[in-house]
Amino acid sequence: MTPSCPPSTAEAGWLRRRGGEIALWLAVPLAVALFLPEYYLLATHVAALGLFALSLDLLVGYAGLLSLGHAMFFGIGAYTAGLLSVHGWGEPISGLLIAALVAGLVGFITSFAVVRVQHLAQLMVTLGFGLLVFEAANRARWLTGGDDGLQGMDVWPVLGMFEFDLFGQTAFFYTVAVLALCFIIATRVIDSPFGLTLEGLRENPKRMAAIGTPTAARLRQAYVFAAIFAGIAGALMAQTSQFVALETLSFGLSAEVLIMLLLGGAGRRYGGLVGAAVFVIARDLLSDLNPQYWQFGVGGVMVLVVLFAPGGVLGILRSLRQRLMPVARASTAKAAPVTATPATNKGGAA
Amino acid sequence: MLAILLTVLFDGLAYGMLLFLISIGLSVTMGMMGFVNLAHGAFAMFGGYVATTLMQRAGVPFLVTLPVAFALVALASIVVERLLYQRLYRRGPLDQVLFTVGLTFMSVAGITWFYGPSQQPVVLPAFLQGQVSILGLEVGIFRLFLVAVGLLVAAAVVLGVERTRFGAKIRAAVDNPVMATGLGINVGGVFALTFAIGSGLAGLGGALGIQILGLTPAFPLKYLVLFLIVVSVGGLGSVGGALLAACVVGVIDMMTKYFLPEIGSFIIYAVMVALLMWRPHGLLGKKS
Amino acid sequence: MSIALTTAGLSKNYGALQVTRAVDFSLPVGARHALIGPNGAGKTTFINLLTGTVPATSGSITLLGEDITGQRPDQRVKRGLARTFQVTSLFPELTPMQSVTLAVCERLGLTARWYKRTGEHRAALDEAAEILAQLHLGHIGHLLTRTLPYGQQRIVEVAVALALRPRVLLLDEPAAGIPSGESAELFEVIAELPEDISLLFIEHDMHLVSRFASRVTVLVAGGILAEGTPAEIMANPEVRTVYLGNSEGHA
Amino acid sequence: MMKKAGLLAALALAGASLANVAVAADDTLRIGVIATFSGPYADYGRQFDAGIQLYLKDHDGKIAGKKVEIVKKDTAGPGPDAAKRFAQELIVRDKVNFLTGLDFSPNAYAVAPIVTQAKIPTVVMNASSSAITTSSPYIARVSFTVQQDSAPMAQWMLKNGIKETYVVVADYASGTDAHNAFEKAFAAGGGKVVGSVRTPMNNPDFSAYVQRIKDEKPQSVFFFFPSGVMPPAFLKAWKERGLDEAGIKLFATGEATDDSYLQATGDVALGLITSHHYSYAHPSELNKKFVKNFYAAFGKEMRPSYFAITAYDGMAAIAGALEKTKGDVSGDKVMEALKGLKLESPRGPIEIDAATRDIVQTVYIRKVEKVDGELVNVEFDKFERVKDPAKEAQ
Repeated sequence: MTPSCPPSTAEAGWLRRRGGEIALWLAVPLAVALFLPEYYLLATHVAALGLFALSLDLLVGYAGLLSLGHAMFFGIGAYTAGLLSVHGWGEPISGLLIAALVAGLVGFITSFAVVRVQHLAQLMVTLGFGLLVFEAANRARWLTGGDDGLQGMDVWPVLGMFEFDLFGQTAFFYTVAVLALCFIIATRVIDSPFGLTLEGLRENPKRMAAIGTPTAARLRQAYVFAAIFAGIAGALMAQTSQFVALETLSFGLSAEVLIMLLLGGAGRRYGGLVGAAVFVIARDLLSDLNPQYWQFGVGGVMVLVVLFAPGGVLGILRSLRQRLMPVARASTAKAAPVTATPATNKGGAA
Repeated sequence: MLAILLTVLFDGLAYGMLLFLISIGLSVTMGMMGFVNLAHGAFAMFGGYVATTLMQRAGVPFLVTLPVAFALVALASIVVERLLYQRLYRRGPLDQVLFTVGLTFMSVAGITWFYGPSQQPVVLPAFLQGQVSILGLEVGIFRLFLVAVGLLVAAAVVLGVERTRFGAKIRAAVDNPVMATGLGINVGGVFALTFAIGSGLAGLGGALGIQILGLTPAFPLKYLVLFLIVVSVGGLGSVGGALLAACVVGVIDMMTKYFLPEIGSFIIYAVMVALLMWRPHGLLGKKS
Repeated sequence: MSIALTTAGLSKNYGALQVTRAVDFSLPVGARHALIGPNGAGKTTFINLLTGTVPATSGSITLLGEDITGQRPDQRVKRGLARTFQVTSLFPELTPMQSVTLAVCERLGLTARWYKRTGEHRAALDEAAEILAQLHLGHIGHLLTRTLPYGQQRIVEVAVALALRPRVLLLDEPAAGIPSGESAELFEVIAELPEDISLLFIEHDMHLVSRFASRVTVLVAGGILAEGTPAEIMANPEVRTVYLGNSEGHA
Repeated sequence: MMKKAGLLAALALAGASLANVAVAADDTLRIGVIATFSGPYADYGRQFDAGIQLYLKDHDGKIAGKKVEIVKKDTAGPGPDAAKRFAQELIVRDKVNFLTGLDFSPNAYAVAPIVTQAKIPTVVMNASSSAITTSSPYIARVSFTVQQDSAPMAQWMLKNGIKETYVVVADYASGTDAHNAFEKAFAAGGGKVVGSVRTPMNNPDFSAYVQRIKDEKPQSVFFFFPSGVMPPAFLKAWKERGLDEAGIKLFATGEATDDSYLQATGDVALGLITSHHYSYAHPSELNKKFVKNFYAAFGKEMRPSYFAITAYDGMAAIAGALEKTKGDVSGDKVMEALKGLKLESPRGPIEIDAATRDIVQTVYIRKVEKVDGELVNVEFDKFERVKDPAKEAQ
C-alpha cells in the first residue's frame, strides 16, 4: 500500500522523504536524453500512458471504484486538445487546461450514474458510457474525422520556445514535465484526508457511512479527479503526436490501461507509471521480436505476474523488501502520522 | 408488416439463444464463486475450432461435432480450473481480470499459430440450410435449429438446477458459499463441475455460432463485451435472467439493424446502461 | 436528569412480520445502559433503527431534543450518534491510526479537502493519537488492522466510534467473539469513557451487564419486556422464564 | 519543471544530434514496413511480407546493388496513433530509407506528416483512400483507390442493363468513399440508387440487413466491405435468405472475393461478379510465373492475394526508382523518379501517375467460378488505364 499519511514533521521531513524521488525524477529523463535519445517517442508514450494509468489508479486502486470505460476521458481530452489546435488554437498548455476542464465536466455529469451502482454493474455502466461516446465520435466524422482520425493539428511551441521536433525531444520533456506536475498533485490528493477517505471507501463503504461520510459525494469527487487527469493525459498524447485516433476512445484502450495499472500494482502511487512502462516496453520488444505472436508474450507476462507477483510489480518488490528487512514493515505500513506520538515511536521500534 | 416484424423477432430470438448458450456458463460461475473469468470467450472459441477441425480434417458431420465440442471444452476447462483458476479464488477480482485476460491473449496468439488469423470456413449440412415457410413465415432452418437447441439447453439447465440434488447444491453454493460449506457441501467440487458444464456450453455455443458469429482467433475479445452485457443485464447466477437478457439483446440488435440501421449499436448500449440503472443486480439477479 | 435519546412507539415491520413493536425507550445523559434479550429479539434491528441504517415503519426518534426520525445515517452521526458493529467492520488495509484519523477528519469536516496533506492537519492527528493512547492502542497504531488480534480490533471499533465525539454511543455486542476472560478488559476500557457520553450496549453476559450497566432493558420479540437496575432484572421472574434454558450465568 | 525541461533539452541536444547523423548512406537499403501482423487482419501483413520476400528472392536479396534490410512494425489493425509513432521510430531509430506497407488508410494518413517532415519516400501498398497521395508529396501508391475499383463496377452494370441498385457498405471512411464513387458513376450513366445502408464494422450477422433488402426487392445490390470476415458473413445471409431465388442480382468490389479468403468463404460466393485490380488467376505469363514462385516459396496453403501483388510491385517500384536515381535515396530525387514510373506487373501494366503519384491500372470485371475444385475470380471483362476518379473529378 502507499504511504497515505506523510510524517507530520513538516517540510524538513518532506525533503528527507521525497529527496530520493526527486533525484529519480531528474535522473530518469536525463538518462533517456543522454543515452537513449532515439527512444524519446517510446518514453513519451510511456509517460502519457503512465499519467493515464495513474488517473485510473485514483478510482480502482484508492477509491475501489471499478471502470472499464476510462478511455472515454482520455479520448475526450485528446479530441478537445486536437480540435482546439485544428481550429486555430495550438497553444499547448492552455490546451491541456481546457481539455482537463472538458473531461472533468463530462466526468462530473456521468459520475452521478456511476456511483449509484457497484461491482459488475459499475463495470458495465462505465463501459457503456465509453462505448456510447466512441460510437458518437465515430458518427461525427465531420468533427472528429471518424476512423481516419483527427488530422491537421498544428501545435505551437511550448512556452513559445520549444518547437515540437521530429525526434520527439520537446514532446518528451514537455510530457515528463506535465506528468511530474500531475504526479505531485495526485500525491497531494492521495496523502490528503480526502485520499484517506477514498481508501476508507475502498476498504469498507458501510463503515464510512457509519462514521458520517456522504460516500456518494466523495466517490463522485474521486471520479471527477480521475477524469481530469485522464483528460490531461489524452491531451498530452494528442499534442505530442499531433494526431488523434478514434482508438483513444476505444474499449480496447480502457482495458489496456487497467491491465497496465494492475501490472504495476493498483493502490500504489507508482503503480500506474511502472505498469505503463512494463506494458509498453514489453509490447514494443516482443512485437519487434515477433510481429505476429507477441500477444502470447504479453499475455504470458500478465499471467505470470498474477501467479508469482501478487499486487503487481511493485507488490512483489515490497514483499521482497519486507522479507529482506522485517523492520521495513513498519515503514511500509504507513507509520507516518503516528511518528508524532512518542508512544508509537516506542512501538515502532519494538 | 406483421410478417416482417415476426421474422425480425424470430431472428432476434435465434441470435439471443446463441448468446445465451455462450453466456450462461459465465453467469453461473461468476454468480457462484464470484470468479471473474474473462477468458470465457476463449472456451467458446475452442469449441468452434474443435468443430471446424473435426469437419475439415476428419470429415465428421456437423451435428456430431457439437457434443464433441461440448465434451472436449468441458474437459479442458476442468484442467484449467483445477490447475490455475482455483489458486485465484481467494484473490481480488482485479487479479482475476488480469489473469484471465492474459490467458485470453495467449489463447488468441496460440490459435493464430495453429490455424492462422483468417476466418474458418464452415459448411452446414444441406438439411440445415435455406428457409422453410411456417404459417406463411419465411424462417431460416438453421436459426430454427438454434432456437430449438437453445430452448432445450435452457430447459435442461433449469430442470437440472431446480430438480436435481446437484442443482440444489449449486443453488446453495450460489446463495451462500460459506453456509453451503457449513452444510457439508463440497463447494469446490460443485464449482468445478458447474464450471466445466458452463464452459462446455460455451464450447457448444462457439461451435453453433460459427455460422452467425464467424470464427477467427479474435473471437474471445471481439464478443467479450456482448457476453458481459448479457450476464450483467440478466443478473449474476440467474439462468432465467441470462435467457431473458440474451433474448432482449438479440431482439433489440435485430430490430435496430432492420428498422434503424443508421443508429448502429447506440441503442443496445443505451438500453444496457438504462437497465442497469434501473436494476443494478440485473433483471432477475439476486440482491446481494 | 436530562434525556439524550428517546424513542416513541418505534416500530419496524417487514410485511406482516413485526420485528420492532412500539418501543418507548429513553436514554438519560451519561447513562450506562444495557440492552439484553434472547437471540432474534430484535436488538440489532433496534440499533439499526436508531442509526437510520434501517428506516422505521412508524414511531419517532429524538436525539438531544431533536427529532431525527427522517434523517440519513450520516446526518445522525453529525448530530452526535455513533455506533460500533456486532461483527467487526473496520478498514483491513489501514492502520488503527489511519482509521481513527479518518473518523476525526470526518468529524472536523476535512474529508473533502485534497490540497493539504493529512500530516499538516496537526490537530486531527494529535487527537487521533490521543484516542488510541486513551484506549491503550498507541503501540499498535501503525500496524495494519487486519494483522491485529481480534480483541484489539474490537477496541479499534470503539476507538473509531469515539473519534466522532459522540454524545450517544451505541455498542452492538462490543465483546462479541472475544474469549470471556478478555471481554472484561474491553469493558474496563468502555467504563473509562468520559461521563458525558451516554452509552447503550447490547451484551449477553449478565455478569458483565451487572458490573458495567446502571440500567438494563430486556427486549423480547421486538418489544420491551422489562426495564430496571441489573439487580431488579436478575430478580424479575418473567425475564428468568424468557431466559430459561439459556446456559447458567448467561442469565 | 519547465526550467528543468529546458536545461535537459540543452543537454539532450548532444544526444539527439548524435542520433541525428543523417540517413546512413552505407551499402544497405533499409525499408520500414508498417502493417498489420497480428489480430483479426493479420493476413494483410502476412501477404505483404510474402510479396516482399518473394521480390527479394527473385532478385537475390538486392535492390540497385544494395542488400535490403526489412524492418517490420505491427499496428495490429487500424491504429493511426501507433502507425505514426512507428513511422517516427523507423526514421529516427532505425534510419530507414523507405517507408512502405500501410494497409489501413487511417494509418497511411497518420504517417503522411512525418514522412513529409523527414522527406522519406513512402510507397503505399494497400491503403486505398483517395486523398492519401495528396496528403504528402513523399507518398506514392502502387495499390488502388476505392473509387478506382468501385466506379468501373457501376459502369459495367449500366452497360449490362442494370438501371437500379441498392448500396450496402461498411460504416467507415472507405465504405463512404466506395458508396459515393459508385453512386456518382451509376447516376452519371442514368442509373438510380434506390436505397442504401451502412453496417457497423464489428457486426457479425447481416441477416437483418439482408432481410430488409429482400423486403424492398431492388433490381440489384452493390456492396463494399473490407476483405476478411464481413463479406463471407454477408454472402451467407444472402444465400440463407434466398435473395438469388428472389431474382436480386449481386455485385461488389474485389474485396468481397479476396483470394486469401475466397476458399474459406465457400460456395456462397459462386457467381458473384466483382470489379478489382488483381485476381491470382490472371491469365498472363508473368502472373503464372509469379504464382508458381509464390507457391514454391510459401506452399499452397496461402494464395497470393492483392496484398501480395501490391507488395511485390511496391518493391519493384522502389527498385525502378533507384535505378533511375542511380541508387541515390534522397527523398526528392526518389519521388521524382517514381513519378511516371511504368511497370509490367503480374496484374498487368501499371503506371504511377506523374501528376498525382497515384496508380493507373487496368480494372477487371471477374466472376467467381469453380476451376478444378478451387473457387477463383475469373476475369471476363476489363477497363484499361483507369485513373483515380476522385482525382480526375478535381
